[in-house]
Amino acid sequence: MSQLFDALLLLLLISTAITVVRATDLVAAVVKFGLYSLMMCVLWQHRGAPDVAIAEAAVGAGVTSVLFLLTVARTTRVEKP
Amino acid sequence: MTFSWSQAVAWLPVLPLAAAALVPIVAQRNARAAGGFTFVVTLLTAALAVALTIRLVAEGPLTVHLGGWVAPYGIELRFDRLGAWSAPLATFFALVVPFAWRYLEGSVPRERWAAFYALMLLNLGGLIGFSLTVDLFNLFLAMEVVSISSYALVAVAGRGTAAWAALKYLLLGSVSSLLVLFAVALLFALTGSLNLFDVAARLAASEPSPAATLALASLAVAFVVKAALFPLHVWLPDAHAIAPSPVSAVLSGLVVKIGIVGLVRVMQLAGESGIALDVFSELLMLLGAVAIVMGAFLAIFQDDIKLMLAYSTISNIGYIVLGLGLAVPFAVSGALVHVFNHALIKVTLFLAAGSIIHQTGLRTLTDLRGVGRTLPQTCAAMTLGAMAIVGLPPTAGFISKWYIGLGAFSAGRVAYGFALVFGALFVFIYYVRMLNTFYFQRATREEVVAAVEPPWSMRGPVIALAAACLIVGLFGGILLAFITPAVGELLAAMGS
Amino acid sequence: MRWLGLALVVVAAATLMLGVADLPPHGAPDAPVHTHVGARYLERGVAETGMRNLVTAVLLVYRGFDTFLEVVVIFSALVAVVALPRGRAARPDDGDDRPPAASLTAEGPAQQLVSVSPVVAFVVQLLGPFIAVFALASLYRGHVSPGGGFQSAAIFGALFIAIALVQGRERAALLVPRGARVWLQALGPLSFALIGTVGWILTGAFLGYPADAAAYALREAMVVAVEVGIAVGGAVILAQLFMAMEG
Amino acid sequence: MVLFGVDVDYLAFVVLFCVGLYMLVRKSNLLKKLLGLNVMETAVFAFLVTAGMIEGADPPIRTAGTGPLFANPIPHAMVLTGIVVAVSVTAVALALIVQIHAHYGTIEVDELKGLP
Repeated sequence: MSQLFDALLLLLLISTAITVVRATDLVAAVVKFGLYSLMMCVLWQHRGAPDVAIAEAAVGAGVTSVLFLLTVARTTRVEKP
Repeated sequence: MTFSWSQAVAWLPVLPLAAAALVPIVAQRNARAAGGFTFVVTLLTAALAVALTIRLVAEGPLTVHLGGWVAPYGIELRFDRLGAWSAPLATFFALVVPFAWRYLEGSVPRERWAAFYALMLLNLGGLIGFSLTVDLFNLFLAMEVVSISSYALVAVAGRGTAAWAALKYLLLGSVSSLLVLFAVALLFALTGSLNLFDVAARLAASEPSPAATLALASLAVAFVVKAALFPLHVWLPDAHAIAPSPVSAVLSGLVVKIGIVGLVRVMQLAGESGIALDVFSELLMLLGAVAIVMGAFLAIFQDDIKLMLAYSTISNIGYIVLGLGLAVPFAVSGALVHVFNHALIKVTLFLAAGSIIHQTGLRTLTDLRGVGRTLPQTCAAMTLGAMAIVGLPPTAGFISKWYIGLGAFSAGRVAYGFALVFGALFVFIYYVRMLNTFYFQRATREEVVAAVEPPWSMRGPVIALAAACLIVGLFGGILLAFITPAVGELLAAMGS
Repeated sequence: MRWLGLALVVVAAATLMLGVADLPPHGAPDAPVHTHVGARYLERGVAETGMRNLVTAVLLVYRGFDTFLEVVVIFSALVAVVALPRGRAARPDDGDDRPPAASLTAEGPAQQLVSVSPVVAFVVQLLGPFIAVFALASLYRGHVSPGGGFQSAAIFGALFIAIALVQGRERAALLVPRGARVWLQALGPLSFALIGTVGWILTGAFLGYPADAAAYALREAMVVAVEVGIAVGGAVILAQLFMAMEG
Repeated sequence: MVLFGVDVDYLAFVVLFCVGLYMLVRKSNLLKKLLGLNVMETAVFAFLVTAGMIEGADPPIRTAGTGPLFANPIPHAMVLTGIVVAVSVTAVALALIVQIHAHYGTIEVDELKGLP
């Protein structure tokens, strides 16, 4: 069960990372990156690293994403193909 | 509490780093005071480093186990003959900071001075920490302190072009940092330890594994990027030419050397753990030789004097990497002495060039014709620096290049020996061209004719450094004698 | 050029696979990674440091110098961001027809990139105090449960950003008094340097903590000082990073 | 779990790292490049955390009712530190990107290359 959960989580992580690559709307890309970070934090919680999970949830998913969004707001929202 | 010199080693990086946090507080009252404060801190750091070097010569290496936890259970800093590099580091900063006082007035808005000085101190502290620590994760963190402050220093003078140069530097630099982190993680996963010598001993005791080789290779690649070895030099010319001159001096003379210090650490790791990196060091030598010639060749075509100096750095990094790769006593000693000599010469040249740019507002050779007559002292310093970087006998650059060349021929690598000679020829050409325009051509710009010598806070450091280029050249044997025991240890570990 | 990039990725993937294939499978308790330094920390850490959370023990006691450099790194990031000129002010009006920059916070100019729905605003206001308490608890209980100075800083920083998004940056800025900022942002490096020196005087080793039972309270006080330095310093730096980037 | 002779976790790490690397080298948009860098960093962190875990072990917090196996605390401390370093570099890079956009009006490398 635990192994299945792990494998599923890893698959989800990889597919989310790929959607970040494919998103041309930068806001969407950043939000998906935040999602990716949050899933990473679930994985780490599951791997016996609650300290790291807290920090990743607050910094990786929270602060980093907001800083990215601020930059998108001040630059451009669309990635040119 | 009993005072011990080895505990004082811990203060060497901590002093500038903690002082950096105080700079914005000092600057709140008076931006100019921040400059004075920074100068005092660099001076104190330099004094401490010199005192430690004297103890080192008298009593042997000083080691501090931070928090009292003996390695591998804690972090260890070593002030040995390689760590003594922190003494010249701090001294150069103590010369660059007063130069910056007046230089900033024209080029950096006043409200950013505090940040500039804080970044300088952070850079110094990071560089010192990097050269002292033998803990791999600590090495990574010290490198990040240096990197972040360097990225910001490139962009500190404003302009979007500077930001773009800084971002190119940042992207490549971050990949290199990430490679270091990955290599450290891999080595940790293999051995369960982070202390460099403990890791090496445990690798030596276990089965040889491709993972360990991969870790060492990615460390080497990462440091080669930081050292800007050809063809991974692309970030360097823009960043070093666009930054304000005191920053260019620090970046070109001192910061690229973390790549070299890092490569020495990789050699230590490889030597002590018995992992052979033969193919890799062959590649390094080849790239070093190519860098010598290409760097010097490209420098010939530069009209911008700072860009020319930046390409010359690429060429000189080639000398050092080639010397390390040859792995024979002459060449390695020459390379390590050249780390110091090139730092001295490049700081001299960039500060002298900065003075010229600051006084005339011009930066291309075409515009600067005849500047030798209006700024005689600064241009004399520039001439001395140019002689030294060509490697003319009584100056600082001679002995180190001579030893690297000797090493190449004694190792039977005649082709590399000739690469050195060719490189020297190109270098000679572009500095002769520079001196020719400075002294023997008629001034075409009014700014050049009207220029006056810079204020003493700028002229003093330049003249002192130029004098040092000559003095170090005359007593170059002392440096060689100082570094030889360290080279012996390094090569003994590598079994050659 | 494009093929070069793709080739790089392929080569990197192949090399990484080769290296990683050689590692022992993860999770085995007798792998070298678990039997050396980490094992000693787990075995003696509680007795040597007085902390039950060994991650905090490693961060503060065994590898305190790493954490010092860590707070220096985030301090340098703040100094670096402050050192760069504001993008918006760099070209006030030189006739370019780009739309005015969007903003994330409530009273930002013109267009808003993400509008904050009243429900979200309400939830942030409702949960704010609880998040603050959680951050405090993670600081105060950091040595016995997950958490510690840095996590607390991160939570406080995130909370600050949430408040700024909902209530506007002016009101959030009141949380970090302007006059105190230069002092607060320096707290991380300074508390380390200070406590490190105190440790040097008491134990003879820089960043050392007195280990004997008699000095228990003293050690506790030193640890709290460093933790508070990291938490307050880190949170103020994160908040300022946000404000600097926000414009 | 082992797949193609490689531990599945490490395999996932390699894939994530390469997805990030792909984004870094192939995307022209600076923000995308930076996102790629962050994905790579997270992948390395995941590798560290995984290397530090023990099957069926508790988090390295020795309170009553835990044990006897605990995860290795050192990688956790390293990753915590690494997360801070990553956000610091990201913040500096974003500030630079804002400045680049203010000066050149674009954040696409392909377009920046042609500009002075």
